[in-house]
Amino acid sequence: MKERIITLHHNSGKKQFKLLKHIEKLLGSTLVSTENDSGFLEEVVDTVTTDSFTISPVFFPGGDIGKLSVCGSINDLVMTGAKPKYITLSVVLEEGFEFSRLDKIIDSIRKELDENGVKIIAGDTKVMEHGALDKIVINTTCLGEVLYEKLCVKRIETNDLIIITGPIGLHGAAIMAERKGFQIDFQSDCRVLTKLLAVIKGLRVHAMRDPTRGGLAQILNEFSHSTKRNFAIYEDKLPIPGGVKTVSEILGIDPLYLACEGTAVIICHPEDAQDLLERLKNAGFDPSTIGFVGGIIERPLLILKTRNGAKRVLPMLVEELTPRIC
Amino acid sequence: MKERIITLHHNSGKKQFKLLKHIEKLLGSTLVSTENDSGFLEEVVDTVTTDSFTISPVFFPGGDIGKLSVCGSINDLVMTGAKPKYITLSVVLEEGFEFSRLDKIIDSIRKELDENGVKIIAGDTKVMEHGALDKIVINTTCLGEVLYEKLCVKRIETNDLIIITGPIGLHGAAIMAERKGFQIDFQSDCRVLTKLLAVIKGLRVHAMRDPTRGGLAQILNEFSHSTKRNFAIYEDKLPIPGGVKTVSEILGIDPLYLACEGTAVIICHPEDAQDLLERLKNAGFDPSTIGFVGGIIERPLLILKTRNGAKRVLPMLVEELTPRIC
Amino acid sequence: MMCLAIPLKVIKIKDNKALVGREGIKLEVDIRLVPDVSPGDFVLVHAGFAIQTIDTEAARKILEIAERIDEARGS
Amino acid sequence: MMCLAIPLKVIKIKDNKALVGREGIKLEVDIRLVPDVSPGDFVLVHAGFAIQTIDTEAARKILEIAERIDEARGS
Amino acid sequence: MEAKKYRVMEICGTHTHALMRYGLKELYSERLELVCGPGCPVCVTSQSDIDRILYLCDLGMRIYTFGDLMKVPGKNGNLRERKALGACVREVYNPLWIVDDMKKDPARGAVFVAIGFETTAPLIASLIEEIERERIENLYVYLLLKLIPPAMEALLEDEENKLDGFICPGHVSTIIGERPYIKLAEKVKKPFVIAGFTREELTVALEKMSEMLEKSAYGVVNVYASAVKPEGNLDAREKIKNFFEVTDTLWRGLGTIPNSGLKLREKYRRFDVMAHFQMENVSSEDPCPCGEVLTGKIKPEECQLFGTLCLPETPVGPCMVSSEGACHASFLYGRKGE
Amino acid sequence: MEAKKYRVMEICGTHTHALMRYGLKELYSERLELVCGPGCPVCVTSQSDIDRILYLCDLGMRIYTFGDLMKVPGKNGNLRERKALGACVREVYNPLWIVDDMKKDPARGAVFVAIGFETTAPLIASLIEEIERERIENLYVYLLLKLIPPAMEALLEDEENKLDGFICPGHVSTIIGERPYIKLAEKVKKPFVIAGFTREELTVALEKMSEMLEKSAYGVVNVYASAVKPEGNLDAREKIKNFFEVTDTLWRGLGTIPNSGLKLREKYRRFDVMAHFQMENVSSEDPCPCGEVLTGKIKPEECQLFGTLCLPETPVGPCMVSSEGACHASFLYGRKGE
Ligand code: SF4
Ligand code: SF4
Ligand SMILES: [Mg+2]
Ligand SMILES: [Mg+2]
Ligand SMILES: [Mg+2]
Ligand SMILES: [Mg+2]
Ligand SMILES: [Mg+2]
Ligand SMILES: [Mg+2]
Ligand SMILES: [Mg+2]
Ligand SMILES: [Mg+2]
Ligand SMILES: [Mg+2]
Ligand SMILES: [Mg+2]
Repeated sequence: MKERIITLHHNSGKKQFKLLKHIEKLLGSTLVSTENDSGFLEEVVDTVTTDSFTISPVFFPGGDIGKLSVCGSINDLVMTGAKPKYITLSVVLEEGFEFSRLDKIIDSIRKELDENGVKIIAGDTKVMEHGALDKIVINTTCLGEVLYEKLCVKRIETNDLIIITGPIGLHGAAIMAERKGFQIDFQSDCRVLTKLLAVIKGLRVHAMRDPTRGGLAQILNEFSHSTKRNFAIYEDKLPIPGGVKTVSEILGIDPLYLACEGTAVIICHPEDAQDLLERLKNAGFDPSTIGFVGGIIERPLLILKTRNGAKRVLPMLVEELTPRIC
Repeated sequence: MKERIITLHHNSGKKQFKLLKHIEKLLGSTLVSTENDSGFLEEVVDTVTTDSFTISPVFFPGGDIGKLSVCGSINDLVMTGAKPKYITLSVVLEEGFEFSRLDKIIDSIRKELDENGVKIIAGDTKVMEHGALDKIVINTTCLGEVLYEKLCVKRIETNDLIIITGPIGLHGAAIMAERKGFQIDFQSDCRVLTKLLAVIKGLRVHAMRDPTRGGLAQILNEFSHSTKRNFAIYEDKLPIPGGVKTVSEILGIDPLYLACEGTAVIICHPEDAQDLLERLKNAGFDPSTIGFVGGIIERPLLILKTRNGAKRVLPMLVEELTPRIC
Repeated sequence: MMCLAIPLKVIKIKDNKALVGREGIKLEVDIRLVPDVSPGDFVLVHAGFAIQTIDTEAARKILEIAERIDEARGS
Repeated sequence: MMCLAIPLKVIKIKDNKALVGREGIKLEVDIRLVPDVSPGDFVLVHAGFAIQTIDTEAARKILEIAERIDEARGS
Repeated sequence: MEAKKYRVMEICGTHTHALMRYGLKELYSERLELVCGPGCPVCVTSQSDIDRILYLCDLGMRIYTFGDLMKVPGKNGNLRERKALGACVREVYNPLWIVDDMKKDPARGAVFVAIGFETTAPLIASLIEEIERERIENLYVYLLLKLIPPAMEALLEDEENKLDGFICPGHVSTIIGERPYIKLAEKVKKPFVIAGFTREELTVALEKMSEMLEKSAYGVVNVYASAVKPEGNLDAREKIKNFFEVTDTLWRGLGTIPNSGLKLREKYRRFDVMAHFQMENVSSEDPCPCGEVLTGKIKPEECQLFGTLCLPETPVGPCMVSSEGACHASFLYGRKGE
Repeated sequence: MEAKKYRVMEICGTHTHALMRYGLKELYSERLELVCGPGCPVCVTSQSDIDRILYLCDLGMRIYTFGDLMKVPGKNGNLRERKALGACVREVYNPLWIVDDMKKDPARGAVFVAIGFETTAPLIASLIEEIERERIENLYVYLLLKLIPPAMEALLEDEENKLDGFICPGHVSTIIGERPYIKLAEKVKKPFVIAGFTREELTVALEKMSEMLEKSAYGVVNVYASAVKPEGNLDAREKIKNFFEVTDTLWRGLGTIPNSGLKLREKYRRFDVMAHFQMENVSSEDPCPCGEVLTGKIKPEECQLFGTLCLPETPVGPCMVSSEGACHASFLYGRKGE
């Protein structure tokens, strides 16, 4: 009998075993070995990142929570200059979740992993009572090997350029639009950024970061905070797609705080920037130079230079982005 | 201003940053470096395990979800014969969760990690809307180095003895009792089992497993399933504490399916068993030999030999354990 | 029968409720069905209610008889 | 003012509702406050309601004036 | 030479389990053929009743139930699945907990599925007592209380059954005492032994039963005197009498047995969910073979579905669901390993 | 020689933001002192109203609200925190969504906090229209609808204020048209410019304002003719008239202003939460300095709490909460870096 939904029984004994086997079959990998409680690494790893993913809706234009949770952790490693090799996968489900939907999510995961040659090394499933969880949470922990040891925020210098590898805010705007029932003609940018590892080779790239939650403004604020430097970006150089702008305007939110899930911000020595831009284009990205790094200062800020030359501080958000009417 | 509760704002920007810093301060470790998106390993690791933890109640006699989620993953590595070195920590919180409770949980985590010399290598926090999660889910991924390569279910042989390092069912019974409002005079056995690594050195220990969810009956069924052997245990040799028996009888559940969280089942060559038992006692455990491994068979079973010589099959559970009246 | 019940000792009584226990486990049960129960008595507990007091002497006797049967059988 | 509103183009009308949009984004809004609106018109949308139709000619004129001011200022 | 083998029914599901668990069925198999009876309240609940409970659940009412009933399939799904999909289904250990729960979190309408035999009936009476006292007007009971002696009588009257004796249910007897069996024993001239649940109590009971059968003795012997008084529990019986009256009731597998169920007295009828909902159209046929098992006519292993389509994880009949059920017990203890 | 500097109020919060965002306040600072007005419905809501909304929430009622109001502190907490602790508080973008939500998930009692100016009033009227049509009898509105021209009049009458002109709110004007300002302009003989929100529209408006002030011209100039017709939106005005009548209302910082609010007409009074709850005792004093900012008497930076105790993450007054609020805007745009 093919089961239709996840039940609490999948937490214990025979059914948990079956659920694990079911997922393993879809993945083509072992989550929990029947021989040992943990998985064994065959390649060297020296860096690790972890993230838990919750998103509503679970399926969105351009991806689903499965794809997102693989891309999220892989990208965090790539941003560190490391090659992702292994990943763990822990899926927490609400009972009542349909197997058909789980299967789609697992399929997205498999696809991303296969394409990137990242292997599942350990896994876990848990089921929570209906009402104790909103559908699904996925945790991934990604392990890899550092290729670029010098990639580190500490190396950022005055006059470094800020380059973004693609459009701003697609993921966040797609999610917002989906929640409000808007029809959109764009998708989340959710995808892995492993290609960047080859792109930056030999260039004086000082730091990379994926502007996920909190968007561009958030991560540039973090850079600014940890380097004690002002960061400046030019309003008219920001590649904000028209659709993202429109969604933002309708809902009264600032697109600079909307998440990207397949776009990186690269801080690069100005002399290598042209080279980097060209290589990015050749690798299929659509990059722009959006600003520069200032000198060291006591109370550093992220500054937006507007079209008519005015300046505006972009602080870290203190609230969730919510639609406004006024 | 000291905040009292977690809010959705802790998901984005400034407050997320503060929440991370708050937890890092309590832990004395970095969860997310301000310099890089991932953490760097300094010691060799070659094995990994992951688990997400949900438990109700979050605080229980003998521990809390923090301690549980550290012990759970550390023990999974220990069972593999590996020394745990690093752990990742991902905390998903429901908004409204009190900081005072979070602080206690983080403190339990720190305490376990410090005592075991396990370092936090990466971390993450997420907040879900009130009602979208029942309080808290924690994921830990533990990384370590294999000390005993030969420890593997595959090595189990006919006539191996089944040894348990301590009492059966304390964790599961404590949780059940707590939920039903019973007063109990025992606690969950929740604790790390790293001491076992020294204990088994040089002995022909073929496999170890911690009988967590599903209890003793579940893991012996798994052993039986993957070795294609019958496993037999003696009812009158099972160290089931009186309190666990009583709770089980009142609620109409079988204690052999109740979880342990600080007890291991060890499958050992019969000639080394005596030695193992003595070493276990010296290390502070209270071990018993509870059964033996049978020969290879097509449809293997876990068999309980009762006091009066009758046999009873202990299948894998197909349901959650719930109290019965009939 | 189908009706799971187990014997527990009465520790304390307050109105309709008694604290009962065994082996360090204590719980509250309703005693409206055995109003004459006293601390020290054993009661049979079913779904949170005491449904009968237990005659420990009778219980002991059965144990003795069983022992004799086992002996006779040689088991 | 305090009342966030943005101009969107009417694509399709059905009863009290219109599909409006811009830059590939489409959403449904209530048009009971601008009953005479037709496809092709621009409307000002506030909290899911169209609250006024937009005179694009007037809008264009303001842009021109602004341009002249900017030029005069040399910015 | 083979001695005559007597056919004895242990009516109580917990007895079935204990007898198998302690290996006593096997031990006595030369002298006694011990057959399972309808002694599990979940097993004798008809599928139509399950359908109606699911119907009330689908209306949006909150369902309170003992855990045992959660997985019994109706025509279409079970309560466990409804809960997984978001219906409000709450498991109950002590029925009085419902009163607290309703006070803390009042529902628009809530139903307690009051399943059980004489053992549980006084608890349900106490619940009604409390909901009246607390003036909770939107909690109703779905009464599924059944009485054991009338079912025993029906089984004895069944020609096919040829029972030589009964192991009487220990905890039902705790409430009703010895008398109802005495009347029956005199009528049918067969031995009735009231047994407890430990290995020792059951050993004594089987020994006594063999002895009586061999001597062709009849009557009632109580080897569970520690808990079963001749008159049972008078307070509990009083409580039952005050709240309920006897009525004909449908048993899965046994059909309608006269005077074998309880209904609320007129004074409390408003607490009966049946006083508020018309559910005659909600019904289905019981999937067939379970009745044969419940009446001891076939052994679980003899059911065609047993162990194939009908498994603990995909039960067809309630006897495979309930851990008290005869089929579940046979499935669990039937496989011996090697 | 320094030219005379005129004191002009942009009453609308979105204007405040846009003027700062485009750097126009700075650009025109030699000719115009642009002061913020009470033009954010969140900012002018008194703390007592917030207290009452929290009171209703604590009673267990479901609260529907525009997101803007979630973080405004009452005497004791705010809606955002109540929601985090499990209260039923739902954010609304389009008020009509409430009708669908109530149909899908009916509450025992629900309150929509209908905050806004003339722009939002016709939407609230439409909501009442729909809840009446759908016969939803347990959804009430907490009316916080205010009118701009009476507030402008009060500000002009305030001796301390000495305003030389007004930038009139674009979207309020969309509904009410030019006429209400014309009456005012004639009375006070000062310039009123109706402005849109783009850099271009605001540039033209400020240019026009300077020009008029320098010429000592008065009257109303509409540089937002694309959206503001002389008569406004007649359909919307009709809707307002049908559902509401004018009433005196309390503004945070401005006190009670005659005829500056809307209440439901008798026919619809049953939808007003005030018709069902007595909340006179639920009230508190507005924490002091915000009123001074709202009336343009002090600049946000001049408030003692600004940037110290009162920050976007720990707002004391609503002007720091709402992203439309003058204090929030000053905090955001005030820091220039280097
Ligand atoms: S095996 Fe299943 S279908 Fe057959 S009698 Fe038993 S419960 Fe009914
Ligand atoms: S800074 Fe805060 S307290 Fe001061 S006026 Fe502004 S909002 Fe009010
Ligand atoms: Mg990460
Ligand atoms: Mg991340
Ligand atoms: Mg990142
Ligand atoms: Mg696991
Ligand atoms: Mg849900
Ligand atoms: Mg694990
Ligand atoms: Mg584990
Ligand atoms: Mg384990
Ligand atoms: Mg993270
Ligand atoms: Mg909760």
